[in-house]
Amino acid sequence: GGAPAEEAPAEEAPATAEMFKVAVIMPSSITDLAFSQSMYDALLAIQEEMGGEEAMEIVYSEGMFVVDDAAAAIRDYATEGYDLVIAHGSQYGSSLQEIAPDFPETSFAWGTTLNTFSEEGITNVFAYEADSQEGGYVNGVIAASLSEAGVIGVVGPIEAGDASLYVKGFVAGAEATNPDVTVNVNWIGSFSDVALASEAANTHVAAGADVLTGTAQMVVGAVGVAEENGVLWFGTQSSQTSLAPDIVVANQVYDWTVALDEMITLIGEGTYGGTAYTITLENGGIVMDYNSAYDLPEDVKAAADAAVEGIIDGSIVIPVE
Amino acid sequence: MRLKFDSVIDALLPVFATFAALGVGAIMLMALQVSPVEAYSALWEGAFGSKNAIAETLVKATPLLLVGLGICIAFRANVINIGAEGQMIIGGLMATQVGLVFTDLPGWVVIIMAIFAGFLGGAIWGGIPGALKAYFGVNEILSTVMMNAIAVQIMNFMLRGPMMDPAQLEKASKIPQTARLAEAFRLPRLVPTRLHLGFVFAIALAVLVYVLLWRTTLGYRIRAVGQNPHASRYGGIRVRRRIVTALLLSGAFAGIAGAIQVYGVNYRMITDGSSTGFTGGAGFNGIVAALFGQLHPIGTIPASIFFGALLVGANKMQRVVQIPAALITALNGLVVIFVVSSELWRRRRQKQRLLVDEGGEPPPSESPKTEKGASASEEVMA
Amino acid sequence: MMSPELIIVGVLSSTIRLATPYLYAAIGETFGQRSGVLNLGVDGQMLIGAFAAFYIAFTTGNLWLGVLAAVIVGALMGLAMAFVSVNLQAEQGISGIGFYLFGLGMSELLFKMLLGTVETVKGFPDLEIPFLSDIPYIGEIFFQHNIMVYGAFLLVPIAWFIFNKTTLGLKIRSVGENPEAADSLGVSVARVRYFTIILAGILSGVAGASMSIALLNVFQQNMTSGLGFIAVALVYFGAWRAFGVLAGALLFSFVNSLQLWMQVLNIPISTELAIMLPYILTIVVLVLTVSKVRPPSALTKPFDRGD
Amino acid sequence: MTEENKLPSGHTRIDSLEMRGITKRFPGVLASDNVNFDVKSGEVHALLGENGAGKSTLMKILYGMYEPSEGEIFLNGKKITIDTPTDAINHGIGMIHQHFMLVETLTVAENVALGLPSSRGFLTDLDKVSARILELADIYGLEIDPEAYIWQLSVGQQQRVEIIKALYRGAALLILDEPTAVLTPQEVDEFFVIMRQMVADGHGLIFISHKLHEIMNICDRVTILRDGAKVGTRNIADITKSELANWMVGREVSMTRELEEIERGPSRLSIENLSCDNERELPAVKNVSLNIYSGEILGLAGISGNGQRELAESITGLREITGGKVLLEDEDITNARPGEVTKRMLSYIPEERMRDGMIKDFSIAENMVLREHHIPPFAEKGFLKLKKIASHSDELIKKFRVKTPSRETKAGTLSGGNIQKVVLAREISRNPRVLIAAQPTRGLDVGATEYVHEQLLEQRRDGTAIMMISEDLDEVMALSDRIAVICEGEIMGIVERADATPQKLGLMMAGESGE
Ligand SMILES: Nc1ncnc2c1ncn2[C@@H]1O[C@H](COP(=O)(O)OP(=O)(O)OP(=O)(O)O)[C@@H](O)[C@H]1O
Ligand SMILES: Nc1ncnc2c1ncn2[C@@H]1O[C@H](COP(=O)(O)OP(=O)(O)OP(=O)(O)O)[C@@H](O)[C@H]1O
Ligand SMILES: [Mg+2]
Ligand SMILES: [Mg+2]
Repeated sequence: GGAPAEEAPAEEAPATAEMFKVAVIMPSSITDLAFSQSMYDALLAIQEEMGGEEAMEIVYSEGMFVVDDAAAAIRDYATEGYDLVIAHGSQYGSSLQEIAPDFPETSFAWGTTLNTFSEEGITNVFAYEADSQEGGYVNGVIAASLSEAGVIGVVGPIEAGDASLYVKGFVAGAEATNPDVTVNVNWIGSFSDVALASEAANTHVAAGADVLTGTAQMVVGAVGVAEENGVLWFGTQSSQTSLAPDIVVANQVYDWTVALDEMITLIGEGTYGGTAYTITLENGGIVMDYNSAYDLPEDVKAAADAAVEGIIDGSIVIPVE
Repeated sequence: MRLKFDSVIDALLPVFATFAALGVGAIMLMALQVSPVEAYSALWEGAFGSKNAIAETLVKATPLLLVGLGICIAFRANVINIGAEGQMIIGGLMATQVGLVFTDLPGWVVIIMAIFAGFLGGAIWGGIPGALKAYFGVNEILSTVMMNAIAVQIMNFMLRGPMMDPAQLEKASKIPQTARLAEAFRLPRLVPTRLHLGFVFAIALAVLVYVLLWRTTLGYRIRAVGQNPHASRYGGIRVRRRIVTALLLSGAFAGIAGAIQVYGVNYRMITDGSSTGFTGGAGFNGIVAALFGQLHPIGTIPASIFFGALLVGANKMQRVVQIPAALITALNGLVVIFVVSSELWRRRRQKQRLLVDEGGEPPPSESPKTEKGASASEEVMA
Repeated sequence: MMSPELIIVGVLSSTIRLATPYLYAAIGETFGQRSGVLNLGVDGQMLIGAFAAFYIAFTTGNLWLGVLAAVIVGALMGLAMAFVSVNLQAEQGISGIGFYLFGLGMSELLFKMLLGTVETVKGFPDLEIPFLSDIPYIGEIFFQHNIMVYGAFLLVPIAWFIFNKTTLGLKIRSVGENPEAADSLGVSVARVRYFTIILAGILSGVAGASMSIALLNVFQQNMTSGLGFIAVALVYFGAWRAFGVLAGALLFSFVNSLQLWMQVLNIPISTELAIMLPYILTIVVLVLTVSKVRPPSALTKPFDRGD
Repeated sequence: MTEENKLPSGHTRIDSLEMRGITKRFPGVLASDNVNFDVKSGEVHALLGENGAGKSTLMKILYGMYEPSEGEIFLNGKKITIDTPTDAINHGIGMIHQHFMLVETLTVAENVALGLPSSRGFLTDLDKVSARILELADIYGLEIDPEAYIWQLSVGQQQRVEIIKALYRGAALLILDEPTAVLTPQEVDEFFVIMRQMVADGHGLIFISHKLHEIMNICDRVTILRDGAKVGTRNIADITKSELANWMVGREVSMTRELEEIERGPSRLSIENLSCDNERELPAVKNVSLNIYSGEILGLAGISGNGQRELAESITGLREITGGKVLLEDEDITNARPGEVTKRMLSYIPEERMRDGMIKDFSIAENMVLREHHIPPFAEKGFLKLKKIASHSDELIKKFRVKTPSRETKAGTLSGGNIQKVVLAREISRNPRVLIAAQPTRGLDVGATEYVHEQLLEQRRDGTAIMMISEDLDEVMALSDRIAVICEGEIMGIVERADATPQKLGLMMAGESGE
């Protein structure tokens, strides 16, 4: 999806005076090394692409875990004439459904879902989501190949949404690579309990795991445990390599620019919604980010690449039900 | 004249304290290279600047008020209920279930049933710590903190499982939420804003709680138990039952708050794994509102609106000047600390006013002057 | 499949680690409550302490300076809390929530301004104790932890000793029970409460530090995730006794590590039920062991001579 | 300093202490009004006045607990400032408070040691403190267990701890705020021995009491306060007891009372082999049987802590009865709920009226209906009838002469005498069949005591069966038709009024059988 993005600023060149204004509402913080940060990083990348702060304005409301407050923010941004208002969290759907019809000239985007409310007759909502099971699968393949103990630990928040998809993909990838592998999954019931996440990691290590992965913002503590115990770590959503450069092997990184570029193009053309985007390995929205400092054996890298190929060409179907 | 002026000053004390806190906040804002003037005018704008802003403020105030009413009841019985978060959740869950099951009934019937379900859910979640306290001596601070955590897990379980949106069941994403309530089941809106009937309902309940506490035997008993359980027993009051009643009612009001959040604002339940995701922290802020309202149901009304305004306005401020949301949280904390500290001056001023005047004259209600009596007795002795 | 010894050792050593921050915070809170002051701001104080320790350790590379930083900011938070509750006689329930919010927001704000993103430090390493650490099982469970873990457990007998064997402890207990009586004997209620609240602040700060530079070695916004509130609850569980608090912290942490293991061992139980277990069991145990201990009589009551 | 200036305890004597022009204002009350007061070494100076006259307030100012609005204090002629109790203690001033200043959850030794430097630095030296307590207890004949917790002690024992606390600190000047109010006659005599010894040693004592005979007995000078102001100071030698009473109240007070002859009616309350436990789950009342008849006052005499309170509470449904029966006019009220007992027209004036008999933060009006807040005419269908409650309490305030600004005043702000009037008004106005009055005049001034006695006699005239629990033998002998004596939870015997002598009752109170 690179081409349209490059055209976008060109098309809008005459209108530079009217800069493109984006507002984003996020449940967590822009620096969470996870879901919220992945969106903010993507917006910054697009801003640079479009010509910096003169060309594109980004405002954000972070920490909007209260759905109510998010609704107020969404309405407010729309009232103030933002071109695109991104509701970066599945919990904001009801609010969008209600607010969007009042601002037909404003474009809204809702992640992570595929519902644009077109069935409800709403035309100015885009939708986006990540097939996180894909990167999860690839992570799983590598993890199973590298695990000598044959035991892998997973730390997750609550078993739903993006986290649940990632874990399903991961388990599928690991089991496809080594049918005898044991994948222990621990759901800690919270997106914020760093201590419990880290103790879950300790539990995995004590139970013999030599490879760990986890999803959502509270896993930062688990990464520390992995490092301390010299156990490998696989990240998702954003790159977590900086946290433990010695033991992070690979990260599934969301690159929302793929979806955002297309939305911005459509908005320039006067279409304010109706399309749903899924970022995948195929369209480059999901990127496998390898830690260059980690010496990944050739054959394992090859197996990972094969998995990526397989997912892209459809020869590998990941069961997510 | 003087009295009127004094009570106006008293009423304004929290406002002065808020200004003082915002003054400290201004320093923090300047450290972040943000103009405090711009920031604070955004805060005002967000809270009261437009019809929509005022509506948002009142919408925010509604759960604070409802929780606060329950807190008034519990604290009057000397029971510290910090379990309103969990009680809201259970109330919300039960109310939602009503709307999801009885899809064929008329809207107003479902709404009434839902509010009752919320009442019931909250009452159960408040009644359990109440019974534990009364009959097993389990401290309610401990049990309500624990019950909050348990309620969150029940919510997560229900929204991932039995109560999950059927539409989500088919999808891979599996958002942990219920289906949306039918249009007819939603609380009517008052003006073309998000302000819903729930606010009016909450005000009516405030009056009801006032009547309950000061006009009924039950209220008399609850207050008596809170003030002196020994004398209450002597007065024929069943102390343990009243403790349970107080926590049960307290929970019930929080449960109604949960129901009203679902039927007036969100139209579904959805979880982000925490209680605040659903309650918006109303379970805690409602305690603060009630205590600012002097644990008086009517006083809790302006107190809730004040906090609603602060929360809504602060969000607006964050959007306008683009400061980290964390500053808002810290600022809220400062406002709470400053306002609660300002109470001392209010009490002092009240005391001051009661003190006899400079000349040492006792107030009119007092007995005749002592000097006279004294000299009379001296005469007797002479 | 997995040997029972392995699981038992795993569960128990995990219990010890999980209990550490609770112990620091709850023992601190015990000092405050014993003197009649309820501090609901523990979580906020922990967060500020966690950040201060992390930031100083991260920038200077010196963990002890990090601990010192947590002590200092904890003391400052305690000082503010003491001023508000002793001098301004503010309602402790509310001011505590105020301090919680302030700490929650301030720690994240400073994190954003000074660090910007999640970083890690090399925290306190595990400290082997000659002989003890080598004892089979026991050594593994109790004596292969970092110094801040040992510190937390050492704090319990120290607190017991202060409460029961020192003149200071006597003053603390009397001020929390009957401040008028203490005052009438020339004990300065204000000074005792300042001391306990500042100490509680320091210990909360250290509790935060134990997380950010000893156990987890990261700082993340709201990383305590309400742990401070559980710590307050544990003080009630422990009936205001140091060893009671220890029992509560161990029980809660034990069940928590048990539930983590239950998930790992694929015991068929819904994850939510597993997560609820420590909370439910804490209540159940309290019901079964009906305690007749009353809270300190003057708890939450500001002292005012009435003139 | 010469040896003569030293007390046996090693502290320096206070030759004179003078308070000049002391004024203290409380919200709505002028508690001290330009008062001059002085004490000398080797004297007992009594402070006398009605409830609420400002005696305790004046003394708390001297002890550094209240800051005076105006006034100065001179010690041996030098102006001093006393801002805190520590200042007072350092100047050699000690105080025994009217309301105990004890920490219930601590032991006797811990209460004594509190606030004192320890011989072991920051560690407590409770063993040494205990030894010294036993020493002092031995010298002054105060039996006390240093290891006992305060909550385990009876009121009288707690008073002893207060005394020990002051003695331990070796105060040169001791303020005694109603120390005898809770002591038995014997204990009072013993206490006076201590006081005399202290005076002989060179201590100065300030003694507050409502019992005029005590003042006449032990004091050298007396100062009378009324409504915060000083009425005057006299030498005890120059004044008689009745003069003192009249001077204090400002009118004639009758000091003796004749009991009208009344025909005794049928038994109203019969207690059969009643047993119950105390808080420590030890037997407190053992197999007690009593009958109380219409139109009589049965006095229950005994040293405090011998089961009187438990007996009253078990009759009134406040305490579980472990054996035996209670019949109220043939209806079994054994272990009935307090509410049931109230409904059967049994009234109860509890001993600890502040704790058990009223709700401090409730208005007087609300307190007036504490027992009947739920039944007509004060409530209907669950709603309070505020107008009825208001008119009822106005009526009682007037009838019982409760001194209060209004019925909406918080009951806790009333003086001791007025609080008792509220309780009395509530319990009596119901026209009870049976009235149990526990220590009904404890802590009340002469005028208020006279008033309470009048009311009890009036009830007797109306045919109420009355059980009056009292430690004050004078009171018991003056008012009772029959006197039962209780010791260690057992009734030692019942004495007819005519046969009662203080000696006989005293022996029975000490555990000798009456037969
Ligand atoms: N302080 C106390 N001292 C002694 N016994 C008590 C005390 N409190 C309660 N009890 C016992 O418990 C019983 C019930 O007490 P209470 O009337 O206060 O509770 P309740 O609310 O009526 O409880 P229930 O719901 O069981 O009727 C009393 O009859 C009494 O025997
Ligand atoms: N802390 C206080 N706040 C307000 N008013 C008070 C306070 N203490 C005492 N008073 C009032 O001051 C007056 C004098 O009270 P004080 O206790 O000195 O009386 P007293 O002479 O000791 O009476 P009693 O014989 O009943 O002990 C009373 O009217 C009392 O209500
Ligand atoms: Mg009962
Ligand atoms: Mg007095």
